[in-house]
Amino acid sequence: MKLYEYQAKKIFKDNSISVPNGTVCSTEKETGDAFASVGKGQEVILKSQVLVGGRGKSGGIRSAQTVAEAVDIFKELMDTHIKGFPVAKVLIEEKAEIRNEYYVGITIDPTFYRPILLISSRGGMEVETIARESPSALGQYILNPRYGIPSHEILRLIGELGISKGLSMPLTDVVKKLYKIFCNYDATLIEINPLVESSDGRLIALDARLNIDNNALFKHPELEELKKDFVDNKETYLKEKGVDFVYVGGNVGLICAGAGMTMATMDLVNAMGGKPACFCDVSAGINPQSMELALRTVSSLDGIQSILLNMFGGLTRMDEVATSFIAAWQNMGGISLPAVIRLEGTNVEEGRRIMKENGFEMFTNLYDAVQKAVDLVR
Amino acid sequence: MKLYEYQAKKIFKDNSISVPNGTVCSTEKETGDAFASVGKGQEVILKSQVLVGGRGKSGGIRSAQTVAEAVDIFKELMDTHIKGFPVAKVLIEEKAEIRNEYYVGITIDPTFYRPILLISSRGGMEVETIARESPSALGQYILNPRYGIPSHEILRLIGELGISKGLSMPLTDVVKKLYKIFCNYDATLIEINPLVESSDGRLIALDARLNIDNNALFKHPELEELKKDFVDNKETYLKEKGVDFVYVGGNVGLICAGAGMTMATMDLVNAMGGKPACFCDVSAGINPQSMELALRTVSSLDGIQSILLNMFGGLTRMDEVATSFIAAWQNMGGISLPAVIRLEGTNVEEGRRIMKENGFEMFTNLYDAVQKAVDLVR
Amino acid sequence: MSILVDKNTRLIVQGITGHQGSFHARRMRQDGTNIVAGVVPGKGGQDFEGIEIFGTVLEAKLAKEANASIMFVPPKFASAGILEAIDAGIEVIVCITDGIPVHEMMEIKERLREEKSWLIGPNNPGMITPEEAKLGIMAIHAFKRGHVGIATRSGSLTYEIGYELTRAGLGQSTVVGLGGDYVKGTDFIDIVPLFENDPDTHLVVMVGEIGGTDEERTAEYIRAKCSKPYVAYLAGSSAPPDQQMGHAGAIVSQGKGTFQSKIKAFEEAGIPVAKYPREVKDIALELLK
Amino acid sequence: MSILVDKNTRLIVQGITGHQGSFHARRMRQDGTNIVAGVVPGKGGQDFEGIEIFGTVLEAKLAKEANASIMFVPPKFASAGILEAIDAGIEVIVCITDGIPVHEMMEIKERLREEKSWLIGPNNPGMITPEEAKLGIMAIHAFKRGHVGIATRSGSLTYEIGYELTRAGLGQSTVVGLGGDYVKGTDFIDIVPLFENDPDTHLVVMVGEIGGTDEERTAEYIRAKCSKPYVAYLAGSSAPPDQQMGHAGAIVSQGKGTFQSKIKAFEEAGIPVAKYPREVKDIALELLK
Repeated sequence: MKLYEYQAKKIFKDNSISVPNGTVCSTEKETGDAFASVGKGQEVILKSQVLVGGRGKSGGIRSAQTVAEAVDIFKELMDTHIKGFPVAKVLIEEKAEIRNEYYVGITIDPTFYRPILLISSRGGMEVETIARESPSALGQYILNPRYGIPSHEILRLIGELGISKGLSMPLTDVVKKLYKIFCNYDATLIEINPLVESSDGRLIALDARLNIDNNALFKHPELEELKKDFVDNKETYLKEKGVDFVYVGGNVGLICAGAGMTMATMDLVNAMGGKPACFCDVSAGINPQSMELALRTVSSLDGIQSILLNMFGGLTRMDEVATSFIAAWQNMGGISLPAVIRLEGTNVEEGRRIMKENGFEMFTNLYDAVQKAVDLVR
Repeated sequence: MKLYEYQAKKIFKDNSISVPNGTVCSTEKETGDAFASVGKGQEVILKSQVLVGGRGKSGGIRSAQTVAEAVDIFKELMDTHIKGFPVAKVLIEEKAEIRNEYYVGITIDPTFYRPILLISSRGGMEVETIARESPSALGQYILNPRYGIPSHEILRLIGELGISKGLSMPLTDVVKKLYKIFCNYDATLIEINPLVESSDGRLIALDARLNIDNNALFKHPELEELKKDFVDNKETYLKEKGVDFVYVGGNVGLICAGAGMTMATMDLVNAMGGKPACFCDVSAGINPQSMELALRTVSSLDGIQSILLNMFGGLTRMDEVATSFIAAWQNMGGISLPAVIRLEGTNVEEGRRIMKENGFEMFTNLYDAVQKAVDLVR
Repeated sequence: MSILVDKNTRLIVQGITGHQGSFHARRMRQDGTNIVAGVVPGKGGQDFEGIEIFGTVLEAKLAKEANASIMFVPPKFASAGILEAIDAGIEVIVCITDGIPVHEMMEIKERLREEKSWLIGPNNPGMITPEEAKLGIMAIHAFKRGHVGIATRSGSLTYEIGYELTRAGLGQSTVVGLGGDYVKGTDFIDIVPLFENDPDTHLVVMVGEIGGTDEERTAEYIRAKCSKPYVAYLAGSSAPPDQQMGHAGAIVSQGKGTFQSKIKAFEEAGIPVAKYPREVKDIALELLK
Repeated sequence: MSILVDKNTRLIVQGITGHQGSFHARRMRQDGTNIVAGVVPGKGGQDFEGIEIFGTVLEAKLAKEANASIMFVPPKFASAGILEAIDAGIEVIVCITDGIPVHEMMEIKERLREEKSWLIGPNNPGMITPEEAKLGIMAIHAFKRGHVGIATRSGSLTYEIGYELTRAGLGQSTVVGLGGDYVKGTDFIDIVPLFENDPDTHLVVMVGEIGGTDEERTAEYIRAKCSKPYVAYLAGSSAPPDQQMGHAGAIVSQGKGTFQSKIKAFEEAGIPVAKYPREVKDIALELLK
């Protein structure tokens, strides 16, 4: 679960990490009030609250000099999608005087499976870009979770990166607090980018990213509260109903079971000349409801010309898949798109019988099925 | 702090380790009652509660068939010293039917400074004896305190020692409970010897030893309660007043500062033909009170013919030592034994001045002083 | 021969009375696996269709000389179940559970560094040595006895590729589903040395995924230390970067773990990479000629 | 040269405003030690006789480029103080405090295994490189600059033996009081390699004690790896077995750590053992001839 910037900043603030003065706004009225209270009549920054990176370059961060301008920009931002993601709210913040920008983040190292601390003397750009373009400006420390992050290791990184000695204490302090949040909130990623040194020498989290492990949400009922502020998001809604869905934008609508199989099918559709419309994995639980939800979602995508149901069952039983598919199909009164079905694995013969009884041809060979689905879009 | 058997057994019982039915008795009346309630009129075992090992061989464990016999033995045991240690109380227990005897203990390994588990298939004798006489009957596991004792390591020891498989579960269970007590009570040693397999197949702690780290007693106010049952013990009393004292039994009474120096002085007295009367280290805090306590204690020992005060000061300042010694000496109205004084180190000249002013000759050379003290007892 | 499990495997099923546990215990037994005990806290002394139930793994292990365990336990209790099996000294632990918190898995990973137990999974279909033992939820008709070792990060592709190999006459020594989570008990880099040392394995198939650095490290290991033929397949050529596709392990981050970096690593190690699942068997047939 | 501390040592005094801390801070400064800061929680910004006080070790280290710390802190807070100094990356930490719980010392020992800090003590008189730096409570008139390294488990004998050597013209490179506790930050076996590698140390004196296995292990290490002359002295020939004499470290247990076993180990390693403190200097003079 990714938190919005303003939600992450609330948690940062609760843990004594400085953030700019700001107010999150959902209405024009709130925006007007915020201009007065946050900006004290001076310039303010308006930031789209959206769950995707790189919003600055996409025009999601703007500044306003007057109330009228602030309200206009608010309306504009709320109406925009950023990289396809809807804007939930707009965070209005005071304009910070920036002397220097840094990057600090903690995530899980993919090689040692221990927390890894990343610090950079160049904030404000994506850490991937820093790593690629100026690796010497990025310091890393993989830590023993038993002992947390020793201060002297943080100091070593600060020294190696040539960051001003005057920042050693406050930066060490911020890192220790971030690690505490990382552990307490079961985070997979916590990041401040940029962490700015203000003109009066304080360190302020100008942005805030906090991703929580979905598997650990049951330990954090306090985060459930935050969900009510999430804007309607098709992916999140579907995920909660057992359908793992990502829109990609092609003409062959996929419904598969298993992440690997879904990706392999997408690759195969591509390779055989089609364009997959989506990643859609229903393996979390196959029943008439989830199948109908998947069918409705996929069949309503723009530009879709065929539907491909592809599963190889182990835990998933093919007779249940067939029954669910038929029930969903019938409940929807049929769909006007051609559906190609490929089932293999546990109880496949029973699945074939059910499909046949209901008038569906069924493949067992994956390649024949993908070929058929791609042929249908030509 | 060593606990009495009955105190350790209370803690064992609270932690679900089986111990024999028993009652601790301080009076003849209690002994009579215990014979009835514990033994139900049958044979009972009477065990001297004393803070020294090997009490069985010294006659400290007896059995009684009748109330009269039990009361007689009680009186006899209470009047005896075991290896010079006074008997605090008598524990009366039911007689256990013993099928097999084992040893289980946990202490701190002197090489790796981690807890070490010891299990032996031969209980009932001192673990040192087992280690010497049948090392193959003693299994050891040095554990990583981060993870405690994995069950499979306990099982490995049980297997290697050839202990009956039927005991694997209950023995593993006892070990885990002992380790829990070891940690929770800041123990330096926890031991069951023997741990007996009763005729009905249960494991019972027939004896119990639990030594608590004196430095950690401040964390265990509940153990303060137990101290009130300690019989008057000169060593313990003196230790609390800052005088670390052990009676050894010779003719030269030592008062020194520092454990190493005290032992070296004892060795030197021995080597030069005297016999040290005691280990007496006042370095915990030198003042007129502790000095007087040490002087009174040492000068009243049987067979004492001279007193040797020997200190080399770092933290201990020699002017303070001199002042304290003189104050104590004068407060006692002088002592009829010759005192040899050797001081060296911090503020020694001021110390010499004080001693001289009060009519005491003072050595700075250790060997001359020891020679003098030994000459005085010839 | 085979790796980790075979006909000497004596299996405990943790959570045998649950919905998934009971279904798959029956299936595993039908498929020839020697299930010696079930474990369900508080149900010690009961019986599941002739399989004795114990309250703890330790009791089950002692009573039945079990050496392996498979877990069908809800995510909230799964890491405790794994730690219990490690504590009891179970040699091979398979955890099917999807949804274990990643911070708990990091803790388990720390513990595994100091213990001899193998943890396969979590969030995987299990593993099978065909015709000897199945510790998992896969349909056995996809597999048969033979000399190809398979390790995969994707449950669904395990079947797809295994079945293709089987139909081409290439049976398997052991098939291991490593699981789809970001932090797993066992990675390719851990399992490859076992296959390399197993005389019954003549060729090894690795089915990877985007995300993580396991494929890159393993390719380097194989280049340096291994002599058997290896074949790889990797789904995700069409995945947009920085987009989560089902598995937490498939997050592409910090410029590592991309489709391209993994393909490059395999190629540099001289490991052929199949373009489609079907090509795996074509390459394998060619290499084993 | 010397080991661990010298004129480049920049010392923090933890607990500088306490009774012992203030007394010994003054003494150490008089004795030429470069004390750069004091640390007292809650007293940051204050001053102790011209020495700036900070609230934390980290602040003091950063502000004053400190590389060593000495602790005069009550037993209840001493292990937290040690961990704070380790966290700050202090290279040499001396803990004078007597009375730290042994379970806390076991935890610190685990931490030290993963860190580069040296902990000397606890329950020791500290250490001195004569005429360069004193991190301790010893009277300096017992010592002078020279080429004998001394490591001891007994504070009181450190003076006795150091003074005898000094008077015999044998000054010291560094004198290290290891401390009397059962679990210490540094043992003979840790310190001997430093002396062995220090060109300024020509001979090493070890003052041992009964209890523990350090002398036995160190004797074996010296036999196998060292070439300088070593001299040992061991108090306790007259101690009754299984009797605690002051130090927890002097408990004789499990047939290990007796006077006899240590003497035997030294002799087998060809290390001469002095019978009395005074003999140490006689043997040293002979060996350095």
